[in-house]
Amino acid sequence: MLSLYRPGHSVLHRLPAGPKMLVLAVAAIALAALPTAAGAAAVCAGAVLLAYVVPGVGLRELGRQVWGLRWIFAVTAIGQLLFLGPEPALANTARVTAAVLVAALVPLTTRVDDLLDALERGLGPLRRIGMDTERAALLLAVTITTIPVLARLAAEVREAQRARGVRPSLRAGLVPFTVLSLRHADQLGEALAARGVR
Amino acid sequence: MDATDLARVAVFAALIAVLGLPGSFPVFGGVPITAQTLGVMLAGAILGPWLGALSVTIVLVLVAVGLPLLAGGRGGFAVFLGPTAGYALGWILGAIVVGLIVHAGNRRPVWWRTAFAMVAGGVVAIYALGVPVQSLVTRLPLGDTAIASLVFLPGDLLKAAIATIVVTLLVRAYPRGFRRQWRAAPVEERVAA
Amino acid sequence: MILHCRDLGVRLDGRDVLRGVTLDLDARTIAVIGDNGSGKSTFARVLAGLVRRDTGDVRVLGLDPDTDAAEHRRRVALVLSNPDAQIVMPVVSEDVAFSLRPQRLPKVERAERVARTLERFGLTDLAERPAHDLSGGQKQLLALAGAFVREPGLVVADEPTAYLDARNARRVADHLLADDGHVLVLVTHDLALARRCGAAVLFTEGTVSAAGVASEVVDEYERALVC
Amino acid sequence: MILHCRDLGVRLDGRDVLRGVTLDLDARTIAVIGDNGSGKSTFARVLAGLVRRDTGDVRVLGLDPDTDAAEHRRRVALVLSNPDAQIVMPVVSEDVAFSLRPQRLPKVERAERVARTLERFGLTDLAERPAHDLSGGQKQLLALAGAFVREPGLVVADEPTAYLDARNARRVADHLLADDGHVLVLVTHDLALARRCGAAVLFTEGTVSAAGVASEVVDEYERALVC
Ligand SMILES: Nc1ncnc2c1ncn2[C@@H]1O[C@H](COP(=O)(O)OP(=O)(O)OP(=O)(O)O)[C@@H](O)[C@H]1O
Ligand SMILES: Nc1ncnc2c1ncn2[C@@H]1O[C@H](COP(=O)(O)OP(=O)(O)OP(=O)(O)O)[C@@H](O)[C@H]1O
Ligand SMILES: O=C(O)CCCC[C@@H]1SC[C@@H]2NC(=O)N[C@@H]21
Ligand SMILES: [Mg+2]
Ligand SMILES: [Mg+2]
Repeated sequence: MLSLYRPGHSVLHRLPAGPKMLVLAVAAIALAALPTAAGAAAVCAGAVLLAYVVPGVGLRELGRQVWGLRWIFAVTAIGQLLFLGPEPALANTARVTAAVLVAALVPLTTRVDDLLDALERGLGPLRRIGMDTERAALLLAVTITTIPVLARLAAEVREAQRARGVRPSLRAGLVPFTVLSLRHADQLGEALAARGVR
Repeated sequence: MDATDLARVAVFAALIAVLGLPGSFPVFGGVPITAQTLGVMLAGAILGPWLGALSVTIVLVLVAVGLPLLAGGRGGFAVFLGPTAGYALGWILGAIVVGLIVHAGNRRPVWWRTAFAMVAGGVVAIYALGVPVQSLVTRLPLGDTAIASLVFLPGDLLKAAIATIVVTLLVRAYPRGFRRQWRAAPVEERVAA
Repeated sequence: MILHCRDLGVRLDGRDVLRGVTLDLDARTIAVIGDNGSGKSTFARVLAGLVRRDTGDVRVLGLDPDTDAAEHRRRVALVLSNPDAQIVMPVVSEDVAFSLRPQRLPKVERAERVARTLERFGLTDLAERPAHDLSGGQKQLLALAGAFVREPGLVVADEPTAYLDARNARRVADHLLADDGHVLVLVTHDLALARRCGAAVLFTEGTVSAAGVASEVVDEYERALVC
Repeated sequence: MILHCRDLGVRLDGRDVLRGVTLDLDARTIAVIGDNGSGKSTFARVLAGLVRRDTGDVRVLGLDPDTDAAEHRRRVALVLSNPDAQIVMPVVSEDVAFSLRPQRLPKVERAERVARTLERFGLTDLAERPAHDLSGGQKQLLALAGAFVREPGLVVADEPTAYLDARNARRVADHLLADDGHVLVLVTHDLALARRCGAAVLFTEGTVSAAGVASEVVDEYERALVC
C-alpha cells in the first residue's frame, strides 16, 4: 500500500538500487541545469521519452506520472507565464518537469525494502561521526508501522463525529485525533521499552 | 531520547503523513495546498523544537527514499528537485521555530503566543526557505516568486489559526501530552479564566 | 417494526462484508454477537447510517438511513468502544453540549438539557474538568451522555464496555439497557450481557446464522464455540 | 519466591498510586484484579521495570528491577492490550526478530528461534505479511510471539484479551497459561479467566485488599461488586 513501486521486468527493475539511484540522480540534475532556451525543452522531452521507453517502463506509466504532477506543473507554469512570457515559461517548465519525471523512475522501479537497505548502507559512514544509525533505522521502521494505525484512528475520529450528528471537520477532528495519537505514542513507548529499547 | 520520545517522534511523523492522505480529514488535503503543514506546526508545538524537527525530518527521509507520503501520494527524491522542495525543507525550520516559541519560558502558552509561533514558524519560516528555492528551481526572479507564492497565504493563515485553536484546546484538555511541567498560570490569567 | 432488513448486502474494498442479511426484530433491546470479523460492526454502521448498503433494504424505526437521512440522523445515535475517539471538546460539559449543535436550541434549553444529562450519568461534579483526564469508565459515561443528550429513539452501541472493568461495564450496560423510551442495538463479545437483551442476532462470516430470543441465540453461539 | 513486595509505594504526578503493597506469592500463574484506577497497571509496570517504585521493596524471580536491571530486563516480558501499539516493525517476522536484538545472537540461531516461535503461535503462514494486515486476534498472537521469543522467565500481561472476541481471547489465554517454564502475572477484568490462575491479588484504591488462592480472592471481589 505505502509504495510507489510498480512491478515489472524493465532494465531499471533489475538494476541494483544504489547505482540506479546514482545514474538517475545525475541525469535528473543535468536536466535541471539546462539553460532557459527553447532548444532545452526539446532536449527535455527527448530525454524523458528515452528514459521511460528504452528501459521498458512505457508510455502509459509516463502518462500517469505526468498526470500526477499536474499541480506542480501548474504552480510552475502560471507564475512563469505571468512574469516571464511564453518562451521561458515553456523552457523552465519543461526543465523542472523533466528532472522530476526522470527522478521518479527510482521509486517506480525499486522496492521500498531495497531503497531502505541502500539508505542504511549510505548512512554507514555517518556512524563514524557519531550518528546512531541503528536508532535512525528503528525510527524509520516504527514510523512505517505506525502510519496505517494512525490512518485507522483518523477514520475512527471521523466516524465518531458523524455519529454525533456533526459534519466532520478538520478543526473539530484534530483535537481527538491528536489525543489518540499521543496515547498511542505512550503505549508504543512502553512496548518499545519492554522490548529492550532504552 | 528515551523509548517514549522515540515513539512520539515516530507517531508525529506518521501523523504528518496521514494528514496528506486523501480523505483523512476533509476541507484540506490537496496538492499543493496541504494539511500537512498543520502536522508540522503541531509537531513543533507538542514535541518541542528538536523532537518536532526530528519527526519532520523522518517524514522527509521516508519521502526521499520513495514512500508516497506527501499530499497527492507523491514521493521519491524527485520531490526535492521540484519547485516545492524548499518548502518541504522549510518544514524542519518551521517545526523548530514553532517549538522554540511555544516552549519558551516555563509558563503554559497563552493563545496569542501560540498564534505568533504558528505564523512565525508555520508560515514565515517555511516561506523563508521555500520561496528562494522555488525561485532557484524555476528561474523566476525572487520578487516574482514571492508574489506567486501568495496563493498559499490564505490557506496557510487559516491553518495557523486552526493549529492555534487545537494547541490551546489541548493545553486544557490533555496537558499531559506536552510531557513537561508548566508553572501555574499567572494571577491575572486565572482571574480571566 | 423496529429493525427490518431484507437481503441486505455490503461490499467494502471489493469484499462482501455482509451478504443476504434478512431480519425482522421488534425487541426493545437487541444484541449482536459473533466472531471477530463476522460483520457486526459493519452491520451497526449500516444501522447508524455511516455505511451505505449496496443491495437490499433496511428500515430502522421505520426509517431508511439513505432516503430519510435527516430524520434518521436525528433519531439514531452511535456509541463506540474507544471513548477517546468520541470526545471532541476539551471540557466535559462543552463536550456534551457539542452534540446539540445541529439542533440550534435556545441557549437556556440547551444548558438545561446538558445539566440534566450530566446528572443522569453521574458527571455533574466533573462538568468543568478536562475531558481527556477522566478515567476510562468516566470517559465512556461521557460518551454515553454525548449520545443520550440528543434524546435518540435508537442507540447503536458497538462494544461499549470493551475497555471497562466489571463495575464500570455494569454501570454503562445499565444505562444502555434502561427502559426510558429508546431502543438499543448492542454489539458485544460479553455473552452474559447479550443474554440480558430481549433479542439477539448471531453473525457468521457476513451472514446471519441465528436470530431471535437472546438466550437461545447465545446458547447456539456457545455450542459453536465449544466445538 | 516468585513475587515479593514489602511496603511498596509509587507516586505519579504527586498522587499515591500504590501504597503499602506487601505480598509473597509463589504460584506459577497470578491474576491481578480490581476496579478501574485501582493501580493494577501501575503494579504490572513496576514488575516489568517500566515504573520505578518510590518506597519499599520488590523482588521478581528474586531480582530487583532497579538494581538488577540488566538481568531483570532479560528475563521479564510484557504484553499489553492494544496489539497495534505493541507491533514495532512493518513485517510479521521482522517484528518477532526485533525482540531478539538486544541479545546479539548469531544470525542462524536468531532465524531459528523466530521460526519456532511463529510456528508455536500459528503465524508461520503470515511471516512475510505486513503486520497491519492481520486481524485483531492475529495481531495479539504476534504480540505474544514478540514476548515469548525471548524465552522469558516471567510474562507480565496487562489485559491481553481486552480487545478480542471469545474465540481469540481463549486462544491467547491458553498460550499465556500454558505450563512451559514461564511464570505469568495476568492483569484482567475477566473474572472467569482470573479463576483459572493459581493465585490472585485484589487491588482497591492503590492497596492490596486480598491476596491468595485465586477462586477465594475472586469470590471476595464479586461479593464487593454486588453491594
Ligand atoms: N473499510 C473496510 N474495508 C474493507 N474491509 C473491511 C472494512 N471494514 C471492515 N472490513 C472487513 O469486513 C469484515 C467484517 O468487519 P467488522 O468490523 O464488521 O467485523 P466485526 O464482527 O465487528 O469484528 P470484531 O469483533 O473484530 O469487531 C472483516 O473481515 C473486515 O476486515
Ligand atoms: N502517569 C500517570 N500520572 C498520574 N497518574 C497516573 C499515571 N498513570 C496512572 N495514574 C493514575 O493512577 C491510578 C491507577 O492507575 P492504573 O492505570 O494503575 O489503574 P488500573 O487498575 O490499571 O485501571 P484500569 O482497570 O482502568 O486499567 C489512576 O487513578 C490513574 O489515573
Ligand atoms: O508537498 C510538497 O511538495 C512539499 C511541501 C509543499 C507545500 C507548501 S508548504 C507552504 C505552502 N502551503 C501549502 O499549503 N503548501 C505549500
Ligand atoms: Mg467490531
Ligand atoms: Mg490498567
